[in-house]
Amino acid sequence: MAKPLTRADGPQSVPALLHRNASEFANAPAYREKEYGIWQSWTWSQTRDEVEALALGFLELGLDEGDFVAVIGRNRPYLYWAMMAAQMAGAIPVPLYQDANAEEMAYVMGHCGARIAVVGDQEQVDKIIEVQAQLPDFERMIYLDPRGLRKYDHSKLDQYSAVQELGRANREKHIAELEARQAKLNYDSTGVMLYTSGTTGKPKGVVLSNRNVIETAKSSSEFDNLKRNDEILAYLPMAWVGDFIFSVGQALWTGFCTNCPENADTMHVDLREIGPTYYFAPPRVFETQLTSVMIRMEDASRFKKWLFDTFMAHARKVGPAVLDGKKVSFMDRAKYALGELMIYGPLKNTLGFSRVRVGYTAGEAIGPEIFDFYRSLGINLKQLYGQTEATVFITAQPDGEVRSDTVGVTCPGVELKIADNGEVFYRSPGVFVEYYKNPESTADTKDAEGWVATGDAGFIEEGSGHLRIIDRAKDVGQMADGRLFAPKYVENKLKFFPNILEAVVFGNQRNECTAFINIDLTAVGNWAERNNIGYASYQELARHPQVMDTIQSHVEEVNRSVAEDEMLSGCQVHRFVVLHKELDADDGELTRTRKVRRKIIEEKYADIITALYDGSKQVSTETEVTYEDGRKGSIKATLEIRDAAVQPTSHKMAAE
Amino acid sequence: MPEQLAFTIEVFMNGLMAGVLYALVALGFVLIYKASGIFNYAQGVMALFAALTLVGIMEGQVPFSHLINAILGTEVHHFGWHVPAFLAIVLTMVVMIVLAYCVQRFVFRYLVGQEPIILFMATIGLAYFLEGVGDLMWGSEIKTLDVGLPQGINVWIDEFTFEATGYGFFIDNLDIVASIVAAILVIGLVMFAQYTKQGRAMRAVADDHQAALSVGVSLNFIWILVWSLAGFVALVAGIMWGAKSGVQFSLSLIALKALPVLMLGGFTSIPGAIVGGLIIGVGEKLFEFLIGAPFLGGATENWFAYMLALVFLVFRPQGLFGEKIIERV
Amino acid sequence: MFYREAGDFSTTYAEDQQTFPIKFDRYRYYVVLFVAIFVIPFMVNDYWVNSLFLPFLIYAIAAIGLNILVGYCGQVSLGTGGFMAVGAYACYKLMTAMPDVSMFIHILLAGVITAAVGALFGLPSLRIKGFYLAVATLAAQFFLVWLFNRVPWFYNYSASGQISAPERDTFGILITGPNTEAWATYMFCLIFTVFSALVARNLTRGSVGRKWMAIRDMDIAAEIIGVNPLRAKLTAFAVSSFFIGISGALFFSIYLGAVEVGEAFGIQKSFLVLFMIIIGGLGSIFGSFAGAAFLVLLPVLLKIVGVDWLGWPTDIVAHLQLVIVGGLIIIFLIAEPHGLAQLWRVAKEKLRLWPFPH
Amino acid sequence: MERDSVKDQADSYVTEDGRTIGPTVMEMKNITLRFGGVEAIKDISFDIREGEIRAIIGPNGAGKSSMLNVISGFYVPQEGEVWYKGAQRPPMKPYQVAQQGIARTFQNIALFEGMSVLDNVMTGRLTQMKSGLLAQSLWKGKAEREEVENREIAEKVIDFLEIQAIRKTPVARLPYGLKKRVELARALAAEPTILLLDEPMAGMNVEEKEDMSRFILDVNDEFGTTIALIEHDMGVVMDLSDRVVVMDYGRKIGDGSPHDVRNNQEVIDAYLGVAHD
Repeated sequence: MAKPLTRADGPQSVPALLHRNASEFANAPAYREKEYGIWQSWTWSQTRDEVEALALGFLELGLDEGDFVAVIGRNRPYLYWAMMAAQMAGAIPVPLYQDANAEEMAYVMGHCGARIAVVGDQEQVDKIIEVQAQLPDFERMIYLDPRGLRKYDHSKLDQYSAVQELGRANREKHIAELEARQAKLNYDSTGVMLYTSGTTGKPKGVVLSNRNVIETAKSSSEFDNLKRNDEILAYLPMAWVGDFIFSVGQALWTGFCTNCPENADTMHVDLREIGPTYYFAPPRVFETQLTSVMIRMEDASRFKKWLFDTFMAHARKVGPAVLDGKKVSFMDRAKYALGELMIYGPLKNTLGFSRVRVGYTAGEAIGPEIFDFYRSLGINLKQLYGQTEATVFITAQPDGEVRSDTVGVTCPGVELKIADNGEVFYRSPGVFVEYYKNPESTADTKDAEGWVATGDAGFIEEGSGHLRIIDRAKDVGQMADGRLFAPKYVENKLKFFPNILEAVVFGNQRNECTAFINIDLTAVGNWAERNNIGYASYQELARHPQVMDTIQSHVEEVNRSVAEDEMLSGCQVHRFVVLHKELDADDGELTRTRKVRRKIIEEKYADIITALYDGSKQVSTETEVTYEDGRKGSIKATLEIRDAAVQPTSHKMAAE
Repeated sequence: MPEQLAFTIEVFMNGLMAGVLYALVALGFVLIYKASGIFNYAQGVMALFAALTLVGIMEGQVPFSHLINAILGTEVHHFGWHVPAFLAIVLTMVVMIVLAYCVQRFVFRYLVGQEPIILFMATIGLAYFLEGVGDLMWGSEIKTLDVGLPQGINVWIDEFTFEATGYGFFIDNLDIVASIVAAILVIGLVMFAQYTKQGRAMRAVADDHQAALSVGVSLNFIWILVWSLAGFVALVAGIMWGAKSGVQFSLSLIALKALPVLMLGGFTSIPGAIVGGLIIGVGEKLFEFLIGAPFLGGATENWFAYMLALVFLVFRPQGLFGEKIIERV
Repeated sequence: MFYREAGDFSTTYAEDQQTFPIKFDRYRYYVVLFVAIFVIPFMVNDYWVNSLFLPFLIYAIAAIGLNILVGYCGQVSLGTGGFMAVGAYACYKLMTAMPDVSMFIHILLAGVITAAVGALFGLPSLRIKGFYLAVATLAAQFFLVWLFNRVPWFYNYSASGQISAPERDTFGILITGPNTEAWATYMFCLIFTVFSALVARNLTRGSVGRKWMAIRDMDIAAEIIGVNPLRAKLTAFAVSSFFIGISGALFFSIYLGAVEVGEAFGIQKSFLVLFMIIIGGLGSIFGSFAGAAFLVLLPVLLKIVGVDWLGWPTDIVAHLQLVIVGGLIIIFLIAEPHGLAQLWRVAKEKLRLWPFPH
Repeated sequence: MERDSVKDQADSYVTEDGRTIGPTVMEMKNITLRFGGVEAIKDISFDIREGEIRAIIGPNGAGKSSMLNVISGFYVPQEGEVWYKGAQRPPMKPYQVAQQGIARTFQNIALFEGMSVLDNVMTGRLTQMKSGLLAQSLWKGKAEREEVENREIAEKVIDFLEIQAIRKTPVARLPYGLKKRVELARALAAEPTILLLDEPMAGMNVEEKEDMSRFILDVNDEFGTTIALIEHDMGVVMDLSDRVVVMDYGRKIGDGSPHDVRNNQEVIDAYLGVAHD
């Protein structure tokens, strides 16, 4: 097993990097913030001075090495500096989610025992004051925006600028000490601690060393050859590891410029003004943006709409190919170029993507058509797979090998292995040190050899070597013949069809897979209107033979693509029904966040499931429903069960 | 009796008679302004247009003959008949009413509720338009207009004054007729505005559009009405001026004469228009006679009226009869 | 559609407040300037210069001047002709009194003198508002024209009562009189036009401009937030007259060469310039240019179409022109009270939002 | 009325809710204002103290706005004296009053509709901008510097009132509530000694009223600006103001803390009776 590689040469800590930049590209812009109507800018050397002043201030306030400094607020240069300053002073920055409520804050700050908190504004100050009592170690608070705080008791409260002044005033007194503390920092000293928003149980504090931060920053920057003149817009929560790596790690490593928007309402304008060259957003952002584009185009003049439709169609055809530099016929290129002038260019411009060179999305599966929309415009949008414990990067898609269904190849320095149950393990210089004050969870996730369990099931594609995530490991089951059963994977594929709103796939410990389908009333409804097919209710529409045919074709298409994956070929849907009612949180069939509750559904619709497996052509059922007003009722229905064509597969696994 | 004084009196009377004419034109402005808030710069051109039309009809000219000839290469000019003055005047009036309708229908209907200044500029545009149309219809050469008004020196006054003062005043019959007609017209209009149903409706509109509407006065009708009245005034003014000094572009400049009258009298005051008219008429004649001609090289009528009004307004912005304006925030 | 604004941002107020904050506009402006300076002079002949470029450039200056008064400060003036006359006669007197001084100086001085006169006639604006003022300015128009007609000193007692520009040069290049080169007169006027536009722009985007616009939009509120109305209005009158004076001076000395005040600077001139800014767009420098271009081109085109092609008598074409101009004024006031400039603005907005409708 | 004695008290004065407010900065002495025959204001005297929020309330036509207009120099009272910063104010034009550091907003919005929000706010700075015509026409030297310096101040105000998103929008396009806020911004940009607000919440919905109240309070304690405001909404007045003057038919019928005023019988009869209209 390879030891994580170390770099004797080069800066060994975040502050060291800062000093390097301050001397190497002193006058290049480091941070910008839209404030008072213009982009206030700071060069690297200015940044260094600001950070140093604050660090000195910390010392004057009595911050010790190894202390924790909580950082809370919207993305602002000052808060990034606060994190760096904490590191300079040998302390450990802990960025928190600004929208966290007082209790969550109380827990996190109590857990790490932060002594100092640097916060954005009155709102945060109030939250902390509310829970101060529960925090024995907590001492002082430093705020940025003085508004409304004039009358607060300032015995435990300082203004950011005041602390910096304090620092500058006492420079002589502390500078030596500060130098000393920075000198001590090395690859193994802690760089930052990030709390993973624990979906289950309390959040865990992930300790990342300077090695983690710098190595990942370095390799990932090289991976996408990020340059000093790149621009990013920092708008994602500071407590999220991604933002830390992009806005601090990579920014420091490559020396590119980090831009902070003025506030939430001006976010889009600011994005457009800056026109970042390196951009990250979770799938839902792209999704909502796409819908808004479509809606705005709705009331465009007929001519514009025609232009838009024709060229977008063409873009979908050749756009991605052009982007990947594959060979495209001259005519197509010409037409694409024309489209670039008429539609793509202006569109990218209004969205603020004109200059995007590298764009990433991650976190959850992104719908292919959404993904392709942006790619076809010529925006180099890619997917990556990562998590806090890995300091983000595990796999990413290299230029030219971008697809919506994989998460790319292993990043430099990362090793992957897939367990028998399909769970993905990785090992890399980015692997976190430990969960703070939580050895057992640390042990659970990271073994002695440094392999970390992702908790996700996936497999490495033959040939391309791309990793494909199929599901949460715990949801992955086995079929009767021992083949892998990954319902979510199939369900996602199904749900990517606009006509399908929800899908539930069964097959755990069975011989074949079957599925419940919910049609998307709006999408299918539109289709019905266009083909003037009358319908009175969801149920009626759902029963319509043409609808059934459409859905069947979708299912079969999914089957085809599923069959392509050796491992998952077993998950093809053999039989399905289109449910007579929409799965509904009010009926407990979905969680409030629209996650499928398999257990409940399996019990509730037991009769239908049996029908799916006993080969009957249709099934009559009665289901209890809850109406908006809370009344209960029940609907009777007779559902047609369809058989979907499946691709033949070798039962290799079964044979063994 | 010293001659100087006699001259002065003569000039005074001439001024008075000119003033009545100014008052008449000014009245045309006031009517439209009161009822629609429009400051009708085109009033003068309307007078010119009316006069041109009158002449054209009397002469039996073919409208747009020049244009037609230019386009079709034909050589039509006259129908070859002559229309009696009275009938011609009636027909012209009809034309002016049609014009009034068109102006309301095609221009100001779309400008309701615009700032006064915009409306004003619109009327300047209208003035250009009308002038052009008039010339195209009837040709731009100077025409003489004779509707049978008495011309030449009034012998009776001449002799009478000679008896009285030893100096015979030279007063043109036309001026006398003009001033009498104007005077009658002025009185008539005032009566109309005061005592007829439409007149009252007109004033109601002037005071408060909404109220007028709510009591069922048709704004559109009123506006067409006032424009027609303005057309009528223009026609009369046109006849007088035309008979006096021929029908030509300069005729449209009487509008410019009326403006200072309005500043003096206030845009909304009928008595203001009358008094203002007289003041300006007398004022400019006397000034020219006593100061202008002897000391300033003459032709001071061009500007005296304005200077007078200007100076006057600086000291009394609300005009002769307007009441003090209290500004509010 | 052609705009690519992503990544076009300002980090200082200076950048943010410049005349063309958007790169694309800035470059377009540079191109126009380049063509005007380095291309046109080498292509023009007398016909083009005298029938198009000179009148355009000169009227543009006048329009800018009037626009400052009417469009930015909201004080309607019908005295433009009169003030142009002041410029012309001032220039004439200076030229004849100081033959060796550069024409640049003369023209500028003419502007300054006109500014003084303008401010004088602006005095009543404190008390007189709206079109009472508009009418009052006619006093200036008629009085000034009368003055230059009747006082021989102004036309150096010449028999004709006309004034005609003697030959003068700048830097050895002849720019007045009969024997001038087309490109020289063009360049000379161009310099003044560009200068006027820049100055006007700077004034209107600065504090003076805001005072003017405040007065225009709501004079009472303006006074209550601390704007001295008289000052503001007088500066407006002065600055406006300054430009109008310059244009008058150029109109006489460069363009016509000899003028009879009544016909060259009569009230028709006042209206013409007023129309230019109405059609072009009140409160917009660009509008002043657009309007000037429009009303300079229109007659030329009409003449070409009417006289040269259709062979109609000139007088009919002239009458048609009246009809068309008058009609256009009305149409503009109805359809687009903010003139060509507004159309331009809308188009630009559309292009910036393209392909989105809003 | 009983509170009138506070005027005679020493420099500072403590309100019911324990706020200490400064010495008298402006004092109206026996003001009487007539329009022709009608007396809009009859012999009214009251003072405004440094850093306080002073409300003027009263039924419609009580003469509140006229009083504000007197303070801002728009109306010249026939009788009485206005004392400002310890000296009697000579008769002066409104713009001179503004230059003395008195800014105001208007009952029915008086923004400059032809300009952007930013430009409107910048007009608030006009009293401070002194560069000459020549400098401005060349956009050099003082003119340029001045623009930037004042822009900074204007931007601070914009930021303070949270209208960054509409910075460059023409005010004509704004909804009513925002216009009111922009108007406040314009007044604030002048960094006034006394800020006069003429019915700042007129025609606003509940949230807008809350926002506006918050801003008024913030202004008062962030910048320590003295505020005199006219307001109809009794509730708002009681929450905001330190002291209240009550007018009715041009007379002063009450003066003192909100509490006093609320319990003043005459006020109850005259005002609260009609408060619900």
